[in-house]
Amino acid sequence: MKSLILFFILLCLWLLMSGYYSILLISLGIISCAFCVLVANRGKLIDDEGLPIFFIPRLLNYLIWLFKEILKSNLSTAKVIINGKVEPETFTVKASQVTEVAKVTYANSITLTPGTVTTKMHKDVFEVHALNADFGNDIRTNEMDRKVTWLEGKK
Amino acid sequence: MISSTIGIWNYWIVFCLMMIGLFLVIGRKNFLKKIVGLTIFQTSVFLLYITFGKIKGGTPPILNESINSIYSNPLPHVLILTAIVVGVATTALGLSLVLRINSEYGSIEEDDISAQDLVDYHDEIETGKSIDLKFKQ
Amino acid sequence: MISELLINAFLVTIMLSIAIALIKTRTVIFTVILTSAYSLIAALMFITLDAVDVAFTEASVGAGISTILFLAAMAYLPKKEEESINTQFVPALSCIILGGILIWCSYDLPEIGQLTAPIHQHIAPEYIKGSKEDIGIPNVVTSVLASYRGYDTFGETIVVFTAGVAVLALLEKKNPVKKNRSLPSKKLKKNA
Amino acid sequence: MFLAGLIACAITGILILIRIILGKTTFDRVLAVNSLGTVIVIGISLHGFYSNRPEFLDIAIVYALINFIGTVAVLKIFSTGSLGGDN
Amino acid sequence: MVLIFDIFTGICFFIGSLSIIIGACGLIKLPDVFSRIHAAGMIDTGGTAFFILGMVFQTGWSLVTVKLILIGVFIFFTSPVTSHVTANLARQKDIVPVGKKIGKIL
Amino acid sequence: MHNNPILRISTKILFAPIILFGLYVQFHGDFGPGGGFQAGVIVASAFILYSLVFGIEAGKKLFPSNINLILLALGGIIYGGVGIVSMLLGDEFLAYNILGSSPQSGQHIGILLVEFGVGLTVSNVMIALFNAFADYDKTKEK
Repeated sequence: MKSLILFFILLCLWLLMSGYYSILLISLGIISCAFCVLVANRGKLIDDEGLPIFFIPRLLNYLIWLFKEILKSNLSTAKVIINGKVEPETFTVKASQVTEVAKVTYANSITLTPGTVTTKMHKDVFEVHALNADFGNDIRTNEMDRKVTWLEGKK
Repeated sequence: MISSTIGIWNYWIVFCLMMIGLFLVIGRKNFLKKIVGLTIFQTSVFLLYITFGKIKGGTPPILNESINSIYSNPLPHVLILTAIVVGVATTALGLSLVLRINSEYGSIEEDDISAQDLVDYHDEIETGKSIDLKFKQ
Repeated sequence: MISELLINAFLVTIMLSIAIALIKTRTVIFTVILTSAYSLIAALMFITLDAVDVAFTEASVGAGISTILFLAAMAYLPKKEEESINTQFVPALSCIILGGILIWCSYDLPEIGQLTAPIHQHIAPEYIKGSKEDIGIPNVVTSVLASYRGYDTFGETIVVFTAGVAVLALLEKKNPVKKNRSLPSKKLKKNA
Repeated sequence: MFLAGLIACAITGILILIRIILGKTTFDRVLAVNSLGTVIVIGISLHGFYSNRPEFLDIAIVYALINFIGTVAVLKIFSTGSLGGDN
Repeated sequence: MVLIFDIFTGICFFIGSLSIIIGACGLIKLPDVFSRIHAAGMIDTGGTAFFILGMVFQTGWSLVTVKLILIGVFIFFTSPVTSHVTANLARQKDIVPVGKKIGKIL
Repeated sequence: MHNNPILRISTKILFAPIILFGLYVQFHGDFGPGGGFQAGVIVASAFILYSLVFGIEAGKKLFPSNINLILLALGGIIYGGVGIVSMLLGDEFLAYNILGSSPQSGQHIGILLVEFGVGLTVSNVMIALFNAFADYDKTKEK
């Protein structure tokens, strides 16, 4: 079932990238996608971690929110760099997600917003390095944690 | 003056890169550095070839109906494309030779290795075994 | 069209600065990182010189696989380069003299990008025309590579194959030479 | 417009190069080379538009890919000492 | 219509250029590895996002756009991974970040 | 490094698209930049990434080295085989015109097959090189 979904995703990718729709190239594309699925299956890569489909229904909403956050933190990071007032701090936060993928998504979201970076992961405790107290407070309010848990949709 | 200087500036820098590569090969005693020097020398030769193929105001040699300008010369591209892949294969061969030398002599510095060989040689003279005999074994 | 040449001149100067840094350094890992950066900029340089296929190859082979192979070999080698005892004066002098001669000769080379240069007159126009009419594929480089110069590419493929087999043979576990060859130098060291 | 973007990329490239050559720890250098790769990806895309042939964006994708794999390889050397180890 | 798109592209390129240049300045100026990662993150997110947005305005809707979006997705996917792994290894090799520590640290 | 979840999950997600992209470059070498040499390296880099993250043993389980060695030779054989087939059909070595119904389609088929042979050889050589270098200390002990 998951292999079939991966196959269709890859086929869409091929058709979007290709731009030439002759019979030869489309059949080559189908063979290529089948080969990819075969190899991925052999390497045991097609599971909940390799193909997190349960994210898809709420993904767009989350991404828009994430982009807004990235924009805001880019602006404040630029201010910090220009002013030169750097007071880094290190602290730990607790993630409330169930699956590993959602935790990774949370950690990646923290890293993706400039000004905060996840330095260590140990089960559900993350060590975060922040450029300033403001960035640290943003993470410590747990808004992002709640958003990712909502994205996961398992609670 | 300035435009003519810029017209051959690439050649000058390419020759400088070439000489830096050559210097790393002949001046340094470390084998890994020698291979890095060889890589630099190779890349500078590639740059020289590709620079010859460029035409001012040309486009890459991939034909397109809607563009009617000059295409750059495709011949150097073909030569260099295969040369890059062969280059990495020879680099790998060199690296594997360096690994073997390291496991035989315990060092990859040229001075150490020639000193060990010298010790070897004198040892042979003392024990009376000729070099030819040893290679036959 | 002077901007094209200016971009080239700028990139090539950056490459020179990286190469000078390469001469200065003595640690192996920094050498490998600098070589990687050098290849990355060389690939960008190839794009500005209209050689997209070459840039593709350089980006994937030169910057990717080459770096990984250097790293893999580096793991078993000494991490620092020793300062050599001998003076490096003679090699440096000969390199400078040779470079000077080459730069002096470069005044005879045609300026970059001139349509009237001899290289553009001989066979390239026929290939560009023939690629469309005889072979019917738009990428001239591929058609020259696989069709017009098919023998050449066949040879190159065999060279890559041979190099791969040679590396596999060299790094194989058993080594008959080592068994026969008793290293007197090591014995000497042990005795001493 | 595209030329202005390219000039910005060039300035960024020089600044990052200074960091590569100055860099104290190796992690600084790895980070800087990674950033240099990102800037060059932007530069390749911009140059495609600048020379009116934007269909060659495949190279930029390859570039981003190789950049990622190279960084992972360098970091693996640091964590385990060899590329073959199983952590 | 073309003019409007050109203006949008110009604005995007301007913001993108500012963001990559400030990021590179930060890469030189900030005190230690962990702080520099934030500056590198600025180049990876702000810079690429705005430059790609600007180029999308120029192409309209075509196959080139798909590839541009693919580049963007790829960089957004791999940038946090490399940043995190770099920071993680720097911590493992006992490089202690500058600044204060709040609470218990792993 | 597979006990780092971020790296592991991103490798799992990226593995299939990288191979697909490599094959895309392989088969679109006629229309844009690309071809056998580049595609071989990209496909090999996907396997190298897998070996880096999950360890060399897992990489060898995914792609056994005896299959690797067979495919290594097969690429060259395909290239030479195209030449010999065109010879058997009554033309010169590596003259593709005879392979199809018209000269142009013959050239197209010939170039596709030849590029495939190149890609097969290059990708397998690169994987074999990586395995040989990464496995060096283990082979030395035996």
